[in-house]
Amino acid sequence: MSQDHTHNHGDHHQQTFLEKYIFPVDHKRIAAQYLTTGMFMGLLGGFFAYVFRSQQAHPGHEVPLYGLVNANQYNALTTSHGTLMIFWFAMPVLVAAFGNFLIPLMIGADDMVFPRINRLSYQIFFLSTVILIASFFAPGGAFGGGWTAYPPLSSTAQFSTTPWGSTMWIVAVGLEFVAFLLGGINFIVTLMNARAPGMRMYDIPIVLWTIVIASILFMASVGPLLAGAIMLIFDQTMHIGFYDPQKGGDPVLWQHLFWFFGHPEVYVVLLPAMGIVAEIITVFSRKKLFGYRTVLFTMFGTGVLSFVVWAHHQFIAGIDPRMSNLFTVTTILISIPVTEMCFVYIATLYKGSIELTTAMLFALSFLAAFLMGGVTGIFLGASGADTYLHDTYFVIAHFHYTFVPIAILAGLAGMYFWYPKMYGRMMNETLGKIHFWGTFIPFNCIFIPLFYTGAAGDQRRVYNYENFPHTATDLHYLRQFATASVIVMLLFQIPFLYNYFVSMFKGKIAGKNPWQSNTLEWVAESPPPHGNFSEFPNVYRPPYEYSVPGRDKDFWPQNEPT
Amino acid sequence: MMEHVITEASSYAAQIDHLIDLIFIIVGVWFLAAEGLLFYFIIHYRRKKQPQAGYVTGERLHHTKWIHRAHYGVILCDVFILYFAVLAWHHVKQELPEPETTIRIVGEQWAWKFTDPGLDNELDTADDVVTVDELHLMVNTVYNFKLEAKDVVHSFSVPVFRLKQDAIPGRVITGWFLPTKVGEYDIQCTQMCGLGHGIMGAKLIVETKEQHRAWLRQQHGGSQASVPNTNDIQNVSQNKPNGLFAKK
Amino acid sequence: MESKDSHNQPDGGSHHESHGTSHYIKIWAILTVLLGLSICGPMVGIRWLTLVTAFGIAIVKALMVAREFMHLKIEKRIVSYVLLSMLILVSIFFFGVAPDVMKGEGQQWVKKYDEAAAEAAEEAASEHGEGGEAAAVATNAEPTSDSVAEPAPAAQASGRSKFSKPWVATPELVANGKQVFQVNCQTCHGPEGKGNGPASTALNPKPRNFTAATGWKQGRKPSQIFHTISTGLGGMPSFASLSTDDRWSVVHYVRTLGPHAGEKDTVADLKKIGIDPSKDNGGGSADQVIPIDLAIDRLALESAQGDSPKKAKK
Amino acid sequence: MSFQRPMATERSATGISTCKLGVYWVIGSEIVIFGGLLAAYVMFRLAHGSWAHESAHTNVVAGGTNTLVLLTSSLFAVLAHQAAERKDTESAFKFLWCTIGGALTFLLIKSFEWGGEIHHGLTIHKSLFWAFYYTAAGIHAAHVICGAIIMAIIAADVKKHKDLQRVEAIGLYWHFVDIVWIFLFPLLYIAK
Repeated sequence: MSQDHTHNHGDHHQQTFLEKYIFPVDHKRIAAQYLTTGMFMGLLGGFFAYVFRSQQAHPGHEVPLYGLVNANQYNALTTSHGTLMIFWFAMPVLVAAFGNFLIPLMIGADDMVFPRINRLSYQIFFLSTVILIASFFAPGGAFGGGWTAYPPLSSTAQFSTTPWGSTMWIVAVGLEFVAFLLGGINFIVTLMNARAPGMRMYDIPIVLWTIVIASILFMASVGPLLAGAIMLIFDQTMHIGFYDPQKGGDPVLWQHLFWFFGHPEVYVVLLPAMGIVAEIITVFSRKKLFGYRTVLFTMFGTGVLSFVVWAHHQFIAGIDPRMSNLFTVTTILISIPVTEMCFVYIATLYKGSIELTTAMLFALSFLAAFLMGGVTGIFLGASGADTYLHDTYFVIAHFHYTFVPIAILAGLAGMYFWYPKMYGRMMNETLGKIHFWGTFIPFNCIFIPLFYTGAAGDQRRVYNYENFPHTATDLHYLRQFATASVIVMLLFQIPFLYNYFVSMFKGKIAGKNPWQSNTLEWVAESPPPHGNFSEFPNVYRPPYEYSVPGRDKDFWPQNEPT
Repeated sequence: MMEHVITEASSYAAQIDHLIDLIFIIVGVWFLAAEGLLFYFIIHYRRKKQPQAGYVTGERLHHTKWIHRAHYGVILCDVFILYFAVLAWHHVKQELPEPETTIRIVGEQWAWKFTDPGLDNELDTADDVVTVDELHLMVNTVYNFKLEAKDVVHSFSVPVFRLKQDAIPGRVITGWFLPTKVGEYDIQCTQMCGLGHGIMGAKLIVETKEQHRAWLRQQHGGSQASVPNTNDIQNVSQNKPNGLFAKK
Repeated sequence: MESKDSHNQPDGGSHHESHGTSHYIKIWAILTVLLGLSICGPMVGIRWLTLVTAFGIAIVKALMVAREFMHLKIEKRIVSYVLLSMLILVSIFFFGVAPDVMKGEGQQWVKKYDEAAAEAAEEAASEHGEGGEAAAVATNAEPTSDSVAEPAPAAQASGRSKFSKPWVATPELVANGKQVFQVNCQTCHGPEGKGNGPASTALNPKPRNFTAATGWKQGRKPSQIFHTISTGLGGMPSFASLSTDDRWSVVHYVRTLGPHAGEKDTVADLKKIGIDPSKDNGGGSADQVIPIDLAIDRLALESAQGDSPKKAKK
Repeated sequence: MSFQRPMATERSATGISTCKLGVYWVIGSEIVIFGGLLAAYVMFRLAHGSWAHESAHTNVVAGGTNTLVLLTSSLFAVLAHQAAERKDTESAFKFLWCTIGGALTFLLIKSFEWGGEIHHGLTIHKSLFWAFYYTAAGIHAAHVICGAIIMAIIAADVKKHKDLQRVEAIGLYWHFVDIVWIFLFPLLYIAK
């Protein structure tokens, strides 16, 4: 559909600045665009976190760099923090940026199969970003109804007091979905069709599998929510009442529409992170991935299961209690494939020769932290325990122990690992290690206390606990400690940004394959030119053939003829 | 353990706490085991000690059997947890005990309105006592509550009861609790409900039957405002433009 | 995903040669006949037959189009699997959601505005010509707050008020006002209206202190306060959703909190907010039995205006 | 700006041409979008008996004619595809425009239909049934419009003997739009 114009493969190198950087069709440029936008939005989301955490630690005080936070702004900030971090940080970085950058390189192709659909997808995404940020300056302020946007609060201006904000929010989210639908179709078709000669199913690096499975999950789950978003917009603008009980609608419908998408969404971001980690731990422990097929099938299993667990977000949200029993069973069952994945990754280290580079540190810290997120999920998946823990800070801590490893730890691991390929230069390891410890330790300091305050009864989205004198008042120092840790964690991102931007020009030259890795992207120049490969590689073996006995080198690139 | 974190003030609080403790122990063991193994490998197989890595495909049975065994353990624990989870759920949410008293709880932006059946112990009679943001309960009495929301979704949460239930506009949700400890506690709204969500708390006062009766009498003696006549019920129930179209 | 790798572009499906134009036209003819059947189906008037002709035939037609026109029957199987799994997902969604959305009641929950109730209200309304009256009657007949569809608001919000002259303070109004105040106002303005409610800590500008005589931006005459409540001011949203009576009640209650008795309305003041004091109900009620859409537009407008001055992040 | 199609687009590891595969995935995602909407509609429909009376006011004749129009246009689409495979661009071009004609007729009839209904006060505000009626049919109509536009572009290319494989691609999309209507018709019109 996207292709017309000529068929001739002339040289790709006369492009104006505009074509190269502003409206590129080259997958690497688009990846860079997604990465930059995603990192910016991530920092913005981090700033929001700092603001509302400060308000909570010292209610009613001026927040440095922001000022006084009133209830409406607090809600807007928490809501935007959630929305930004998931839809504008985790997805662009993990799925879009790494997907765009890695897929064509790792399958030995010169670009995505639909380059201009790819470009369109970023442009729509950018538009959605602009709308979301603009909503902060709209009359009434940004939407503050929680990132789940339950109606009637989200559907009725007079309840939410943000007539513009809520509509702009849902429009932005809708556009973002469309952008990732286009991107996803591109990823899937590219991996299915454009693989290098000789690359069979089991020769595809895990990270590509995960990104494509994630895209399929996203595509399959987002449809109902898109329809629901249209209905919500109609409710907001024309007062139709799809979600209004007095007009025969039903608020619970939205909750189902949202979570039918919302739960697979968790795996949409989890799987790429898992894939990135798989690449890194195999390279830096010089080991074959433990049971490639097992990993692959567990990932499919997780994907399929993730479609039948959504209502565990609604146990106490007014759904029929009998359904809860069904969904609690499926939810607990999902622990099986997930533990499988963790075990397999740990087993991959067995008999390895582990080199603790920054990338490896981040990858391993992902495993360590994600285990925590996984096990605490059992508390919330078990309906009986959820009756108490639901919507407390225990939940917050739980899903931050999944999302922070996913989006931040794994994301950074990927950046450190592929940076040489992206920019042709190495990052500074010392700064990297400082950045790692300065990120990982504060992260735990933020959320372990919150598990405790949550268990003690702190509920979410409260801007001032002085109104709940009997709720964990004696634990207020923990809330303050968590806030302090947030600030530390944010400050430790400065060395990273310095490292990231300075190394582009000052870092030492990387060469084609600095990590001695097997996969095809390391065959290309770094950074790869437009068109990626001087001659297109053929594939002769699976991607993780490290330390094969009887070879002098401990790695064996996929494209090396036997 | 949970009871040291927060008071148990209802009949089923203990059951839920035990469930949480149980899960805590089970997953705690697994968690420590997994982390222990992870760190053992990281330290034991680091480059210095292990310059040359082994070649393990992980496709062979004598390797995979370890993961399989671990899995049988996981599945066993899952079943165990599920059993107690569903048990607790069924007790708290599914089977209603015969109520001694039934109260109505209405959430609206941003206050809780409680209707106590009053001395005749029947709702919607002249002697109902309507209170705002203050719930008086008799200790050791089986309560049913009819939970409603007037405008947006709220969530009625009493941490010390381990009770939490969303109030959905257009639905009447019935639940129960049995207060076991006299005292003053917090009632929270745990579902985002707009500007005032952060202050939508209420005071829960669990008192002896005598104190409660005394309080009811004093209410009748007291302010006219809290004695609802049917008109007042209508008035405060007119919080939606959509009310316009109930009839079409 | 197929693991075979052929690298020549498959020649635009030469495998379609089997179908001539005639074949497609035949399919089309069959589809048209089926369409005719499905339209005639309901005319027989048997419910189950209608369902069969409507949906059974729809499925058959869809399958034919998919197989013959989209060539799914000769396409690689994976495509059919993909499309099929999407359909399965939709059905999973349906069966997961139906127990809550489709049913009128379930274990320990019941919908207030289910079909039966609504129809009952319709009956009541159609019997008495006046919607509002009828509704009011219905509600009085059954005063529980989970009564049918609460039609009373229709009466109230469309200006049909219980009180003949709500802008004139009466003890009844004040008492009612106190309760409405407790529910809607005191979280910000505080129990005694000192502007020190729990919410006030984080509000900026601070809520009005009703006990003081100064600082009333839009004045403290009844009409002026009524206007402020209806349209909102600064950080305060519009409370137009409250019935006119409730808003007036709050006005009178608020005025009892401080030294405001001196501030009286002139006829002009009342006219300014569209009330003609010479008539009962401010002449409102008669022409205020307005069409639904008009009313809703007005409410939307009011609340929008009320919210607009709210301050967002700088 | 000049655009060279990457070599990746020419590869076909699955044996399905890239452009067709893309369209199939688009259709896949569309299925879930319409599926979610219609699932919601069916739930409400079964919950509200009164909607039967509402749907009695829909214009079955217009709906039926539209179904026929779409079926016919689908026929033209597949004929265009057949012609494109014969590299017979003339008739492919002709058939594509017949399909677009079908789309326009469909939209024309629908606008008359809606005009009449709105004139009789059956607006989107009348009740939730009509809300769904306009939403579902509206989204479908949007798809018809997009399809027609894309088809016009492709027809222009076909005239220039360019990218004949896309005739089949747009045809697939068109058949899907047709199938959606095949289900909308009984759901909104004839199921009383």
